Amino acid sequence: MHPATEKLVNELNELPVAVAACDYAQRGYHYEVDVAADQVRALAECMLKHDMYLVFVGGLDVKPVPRVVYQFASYTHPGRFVVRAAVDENNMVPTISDIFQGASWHERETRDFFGIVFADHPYLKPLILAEEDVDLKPLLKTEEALKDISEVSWPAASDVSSKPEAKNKAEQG
Amino acid sequence: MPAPQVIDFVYVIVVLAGGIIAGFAPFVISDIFRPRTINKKTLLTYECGMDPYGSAWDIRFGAAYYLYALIFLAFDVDILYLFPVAAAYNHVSGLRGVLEVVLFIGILALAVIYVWVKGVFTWAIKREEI
Amino acid sequence: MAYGTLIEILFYLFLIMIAFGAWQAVTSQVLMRAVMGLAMAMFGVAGLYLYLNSPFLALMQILIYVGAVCIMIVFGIMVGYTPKELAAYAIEPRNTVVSLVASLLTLGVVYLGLYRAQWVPAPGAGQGDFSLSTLGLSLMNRYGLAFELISVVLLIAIIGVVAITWNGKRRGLNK
Amino acid sequence: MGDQERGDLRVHSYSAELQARLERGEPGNLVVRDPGPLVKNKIADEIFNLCRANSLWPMTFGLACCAIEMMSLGMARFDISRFGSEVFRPSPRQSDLMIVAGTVNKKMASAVMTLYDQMPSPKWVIAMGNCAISGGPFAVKENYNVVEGVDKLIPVDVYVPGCPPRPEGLLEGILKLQEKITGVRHPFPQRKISDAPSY
Amino acid sequence: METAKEQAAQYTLEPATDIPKSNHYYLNMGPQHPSTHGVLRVLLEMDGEYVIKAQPVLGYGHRMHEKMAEHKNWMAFMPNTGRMDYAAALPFNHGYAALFERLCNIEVPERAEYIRVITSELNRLVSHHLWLGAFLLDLGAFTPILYTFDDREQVLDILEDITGSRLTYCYFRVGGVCKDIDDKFVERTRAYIKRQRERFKVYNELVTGNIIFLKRVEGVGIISPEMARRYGATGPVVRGSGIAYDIRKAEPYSVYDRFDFEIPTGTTGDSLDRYLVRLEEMEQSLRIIEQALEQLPDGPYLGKVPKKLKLPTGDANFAVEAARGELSYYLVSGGGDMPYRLKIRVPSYSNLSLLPELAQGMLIADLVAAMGSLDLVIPEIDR
Amino acid sequence: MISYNLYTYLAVAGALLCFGLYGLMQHRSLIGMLISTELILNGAGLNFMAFNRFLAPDPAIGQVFALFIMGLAAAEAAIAVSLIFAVYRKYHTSDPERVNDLRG
Amino acid sequence: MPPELLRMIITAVLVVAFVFLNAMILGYMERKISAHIQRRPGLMEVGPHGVLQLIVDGLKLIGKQLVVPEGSSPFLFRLAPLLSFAPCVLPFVVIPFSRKLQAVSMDVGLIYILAMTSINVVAVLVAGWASNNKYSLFGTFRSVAQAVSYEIPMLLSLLAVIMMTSSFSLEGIIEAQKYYWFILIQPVAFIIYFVSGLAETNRAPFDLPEAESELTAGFHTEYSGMGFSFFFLAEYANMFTVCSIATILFLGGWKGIPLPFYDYSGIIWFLLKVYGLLFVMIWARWTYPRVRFDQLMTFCWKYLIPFSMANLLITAIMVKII
Amino acid sequence: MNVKTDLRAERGYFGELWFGAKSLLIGLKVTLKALFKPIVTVQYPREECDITPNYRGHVELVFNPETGGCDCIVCGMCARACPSDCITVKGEKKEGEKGKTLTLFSLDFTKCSLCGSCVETCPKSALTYSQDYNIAGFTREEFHYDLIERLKRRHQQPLAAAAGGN
Ligand code: SF4
Ligand code: SF4
Ligand code: SF4
Repeated sequence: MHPATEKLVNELNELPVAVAACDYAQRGYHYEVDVAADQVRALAECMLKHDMYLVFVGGLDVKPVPRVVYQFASYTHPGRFVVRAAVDENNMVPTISDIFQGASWHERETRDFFGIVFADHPYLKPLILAEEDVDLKPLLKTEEALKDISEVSWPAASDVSSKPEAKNKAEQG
Repeated sequence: MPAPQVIDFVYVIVVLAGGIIAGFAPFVISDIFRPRTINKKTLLTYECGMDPYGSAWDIRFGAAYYLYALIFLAFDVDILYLFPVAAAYNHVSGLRGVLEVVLFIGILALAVIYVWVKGVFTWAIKREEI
Repeated sequence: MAYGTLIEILFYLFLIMIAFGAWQAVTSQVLMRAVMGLAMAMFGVAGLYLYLNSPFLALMQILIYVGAVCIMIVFGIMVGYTPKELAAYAIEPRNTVVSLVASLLTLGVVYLGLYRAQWVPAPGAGQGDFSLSTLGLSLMNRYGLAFELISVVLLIAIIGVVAITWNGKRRGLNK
Repeated sequence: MGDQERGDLRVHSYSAELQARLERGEPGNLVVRDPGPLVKNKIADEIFNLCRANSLWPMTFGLACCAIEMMSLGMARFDISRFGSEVFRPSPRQSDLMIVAGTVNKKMASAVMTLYDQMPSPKWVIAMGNCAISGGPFAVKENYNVVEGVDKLIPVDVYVPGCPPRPEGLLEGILKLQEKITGVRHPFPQRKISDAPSY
Repeated sequence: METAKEQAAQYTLEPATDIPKSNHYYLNMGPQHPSTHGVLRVLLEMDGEYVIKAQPVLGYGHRMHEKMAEHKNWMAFMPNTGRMDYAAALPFNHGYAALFERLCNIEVPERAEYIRVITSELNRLVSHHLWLGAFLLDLGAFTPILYTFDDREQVLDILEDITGSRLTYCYFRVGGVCKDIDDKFVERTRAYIKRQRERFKVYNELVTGNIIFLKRVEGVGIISPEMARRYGATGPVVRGSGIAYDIRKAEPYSVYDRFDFEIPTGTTGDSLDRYLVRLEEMEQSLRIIEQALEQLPDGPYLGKVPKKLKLPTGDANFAVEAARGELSYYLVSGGGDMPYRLKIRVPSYSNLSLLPELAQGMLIADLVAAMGSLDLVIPEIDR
Repeated sequence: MISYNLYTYLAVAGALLCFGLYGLMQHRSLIGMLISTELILNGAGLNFMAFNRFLAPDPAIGQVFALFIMGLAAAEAAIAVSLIFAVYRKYHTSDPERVNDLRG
Repeated sequence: MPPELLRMIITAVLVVAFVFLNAMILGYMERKISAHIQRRPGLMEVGPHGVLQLIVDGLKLIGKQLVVPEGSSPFLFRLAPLLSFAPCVLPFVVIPFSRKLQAVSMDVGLIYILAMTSINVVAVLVAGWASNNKYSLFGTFRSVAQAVSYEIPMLLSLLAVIMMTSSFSLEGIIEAQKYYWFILIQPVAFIIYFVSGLAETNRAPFDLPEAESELTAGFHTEYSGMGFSFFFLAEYANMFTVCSIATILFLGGWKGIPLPFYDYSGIIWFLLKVYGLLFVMIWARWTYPRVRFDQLMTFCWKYLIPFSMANLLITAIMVKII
Repeated sequence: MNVKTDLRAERGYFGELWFGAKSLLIGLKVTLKALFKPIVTVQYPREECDITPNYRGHVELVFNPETGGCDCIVCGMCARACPSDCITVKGEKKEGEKGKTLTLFSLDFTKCSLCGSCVETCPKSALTYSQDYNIAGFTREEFHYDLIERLKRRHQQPLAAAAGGN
């Protein structure tokens, strides 16, 4: 593990988030992080502090609540983080577009495709879709196709969750 | 009695008339044979396929263009004074001619220097403004 | 001479150009048209210079007025006015009458003066050499000082223009 | 244009009318008024058509992958200029031919129509690539955005299939269009390959 | 972080509510505009020649790739990958194929990996040629694009010979490639490398040293490393800013770790740097191809792949270095043979998202130059 | 021979003067006033030339004066336009009356 | 009808015909040369090697609809192409194609040409303003600012030659080059003149008013059919004028190795020289990128004008010393 | 590795002039040289450049000279594999033959993305790519091919068949 990553992981562990190291060869990223919606900003700031850049923000429509997936990586050392944040009861996640400005478009796009609202985003207008299609939300799954979060995650055996309570919190969110 | 050079300019006028006729004729021919389909947005001014925002006549451009044109105006007139001087340059006495022309161009150069020093010719990227 | 008439006709043409152009210039509410009118009048005047034996002056007239001043004014229009603002410049009727009367009065006075005065040509008038080099020579000899002076005037004009228009650090992005 | 007020500018939208047209799936009646030329003369028409066919100026209008092949056609290897069509005009006002090269989606559709409208007639359209013909690989069941064929928006004269078509295909399309305009296929005699000029 | 937030708010243009200041006006650049390379639309708030704000409006090339990925057999999505970034389709193929190899633990024969590297690098050259021409076209030079296209055609001939298409390749398969390369290919590629090295001289003479070109790009569109990071820019854009970040080195995939090549970086992060970086990258690609051709092993070109690939549940990510930067496929699978969700992180998306900040206060001509130097492929951004 | 008659030219010059005056009073915009002034100056130039042509022995005087008038007219136009620009920038309008309002 | 009038009309017809012919030749030249620079054949299919292409293009443009966009100023919009085309035929009246091939010989020939070419700017201004299109207006502003700025070095460099000849008459200037071409003693003036000429005629690398990548088509964005083609005719005519002035002032005009029919055969040399210069113009266009607007202006004011002033000063002094 | 930076040198007023003039002349030299080089164009309708035999045109049935027809067994694999649903295969059971006989093989080329799935999945290798690279037509229906018909036509016209298949 690269020392810089280690420091970051330590700092993340301070927050109420669940960090799990993963097998890079199988998954293509190093850490999986589960986070509740209210911790997203703290996490992003932490990432910014540790010289990570934002790879993407995307949505994932699962039961019980949709997730927002963030991916962070670093220019200088290997260390790819996949962060999954569950939306809160209002289908909202705080924006990180003021922390990573690149997130702005990703968030707008996620809003387009999933209808997930990013609280405090300065300009949450449709980016990819036209304004008429604001309610289209094309990537939402149909009822039959919708799966539970556990059905689309790796079997729990590989999860080495450092903070069970945080994980639970994330689940509830 | 009209001055002789007017005759030269009659030529000019006739050629100009020729030019106007030559410019007009294709328009007339074109008017006769061209199709005149009007689609829904044919008459809309072009703006990359979008409906334009407002009218172009609402645009006001920054100072830069005017400044160049304004400076040019004074400058151009200045230079035009040199025309008769240049034409008479051979007939004028040596020292006087040189002196006057040098002085004149010197004053002209002063203008360029002034404008240059003022920094009119540098267009900076205006990042810090915002 | 056959083109004596032609030349005469041309002269009328120039007169019409002046009249029409000047009329456009002063009455048109669309400033763009007014400038076009000015340009037209300037062309006409240039034509008259031709008849006054000075093709050089005629060409200068075109170069300076049409090629520079008119363009300048169009620039001025573009910076200062938008069509919406121009539409606001309705000419009030009272105003028209007053100015019409005033200018016609002036016209009358001027014409009266013109016809009263006795213009006596000086000996040798109109016979001189109107060529460019004579002009240049007198510009250098007799009017040498004026020649330099006009360049100073224009220099001051440039400095004035820059001083008025140019506000140093801000550029283009004036809000 | 005048009715457009600054207050309600929309950044991007397609009109309800377009939506309706898409649902009907027919090229809407775009022509508002067509009084026809003042004088209709057969000989003049023939002459003009001959000229038009041999001087098709396309508009620079690339939408997706196929646009690259359209560019290739203008480049040295294929060189569309031999037919006098290398004058790619950026302004629709000066172009005769709209090569719809690529996928048209709903958002783009109104722009395509506007541009087509803004071209002065006579004007022609080539639908290049499967996307422009029928939506191509994107004409799937769950399609929510791609217009399935540009002929639903504007009248298309020639279709050039492929994904993307080779530049020769597009060239063939242009020749076909010439055929359509003049009624004869390539009015100038075809030389045999052997007596093509050797440089 | 308040200031940053204010900044972020500033870079978004809201014409719906914002009545321009008296001497500002709005200008549409695109979607049909010669310098937006397709269907990007940039809404500009201008003051004279100066751009006050620039807001790219996306979606004119949106083709629902992510949606299609979810509704198709995983194999059936392969042609779509080549259509996202048509300028360099093979790296996109590569990422997608490798993603499933990673997820399902499929061995790829060595020869196939080499073929992938060679063709991907050739494709990178194709893409950079296209960019070079288009960039110079933006700057008003018409002739270079014909020269670069001429060179591009040489590569395309080689690639077409094995893949069957010129642009939107669908050549890689899970477990290898769909067609073997032959000696003719190797020969032609070698000849091409030789030719290309010579062509660089022409480019340098015609373009790089040209004073007009230099003046147009020097100091234009400076992206600081910090700014690049905030926006998540990758590829030549960050390398131009001096960050030596290249997935081929940072997270070596395929057989890239066996080659000796360098990551060119710039110093100031202006358009000139990005230009030079890309030119150098072309040279490095040639080097990689040369080495790969040297080392090319024998063997099968397509590994053993079960006829019906069953995806495990779980997620996986695969990042490759596409011609424009980091491309990552993030797949969430719920078993079965259809991806549950495929998020495609395309490089130009992030690279373009810094345009509003970059464009502030620029001259419109500089904006065109800066946009050209970002090397945008719009349907890739819109997906 | 109307073209060879001093009075023609004087009349034209006078007419230009009157046009200019009328315009000065009519136009409410600075630019319009500028245009009218140019007309007046032109009339003056024409006058000089006409006198020179028909009355004065030295052919250069009139031309020199007409030239100077042109120069001054140009300088005046330049300054006037730059003033308009400055006024516009300050008050965001170039309408003299509205400028007054804004100042008050 | 008096013979003089007949001569006038013949002149007019010839001049206008030449303007059209010149546009055709130049258009063909441009497209062929650019093609071969880019290693492609260029026009091939319309007529042998495409020689008829320009005629076909012209006819097509005649048969094309003319769109007057709404919101424009219709009268000025239609006037602009005429305003651009009509004056550009005028300089041809005084150009001495050969010793005897000159319609009118004028004392102030050079000033006349300069005055006539300056009208073109008005046409551009009217065209851009009347279109009510932002790109057009943009192009217009650039075009005008550029044309007026580059007129200064142009005039200054021409003045240097005038100082030596003390004559504005074109024949006089050609006569003065009996023994040597002025390009030999005034190379700086020639280069400055040529560069400003490029800028005056909006040719690349100074073709900012029509900068495709920025302004789509510049001031004639809205013009279709004939309107558009007249701007092109005017551009080509202006190019010819600029190059012929360069030929007359710096390259000895129609002077060359004497051929039979000396009085008339000079036209061969004259056209050779002019089209040689035009070739350079075309060649440069297909080589360089476009400069940026402020660079264009800066180049003019920081390099061309000081250099042309210095050149003029040196000339003024040298003429008196020698 | 840093890219070379000698282009950024501060050159001063005259240095700039000198550098610029030189670079412009070099540019002119390059284009002048190109002016006299031979052209690289393949003048398409008059000449034809050699299309590689691997070129992917639209899908075509392979002609089997032994049976005089095609090898298709109407298994439908290709239709299923096609991501854009452009293939429709129909067959019917005929007396005295094992398996089905092909009665309809229609291809909607306007939706095809030339991915090659069909060709690769066909168990009998009954499909291949054609070499038609220059097709264009006036309607979109022209590209809804009936491949059996095409096969028959090709078979009847050996010359065209030679050009079409490989
Ligand atoms: S037809 Fe194919 S190549 Fe053309 S735009 Fe559509 S997907 Fe791209
Ligand atoms: S090539 Fe692909 S898209 Fe085309 S028919 Fe075959 S499977 Fe379908
Ligand atoms: S896969 Fe082959 S054998 Fe099966 S139906 Fe298709 S063509 Fe026939």
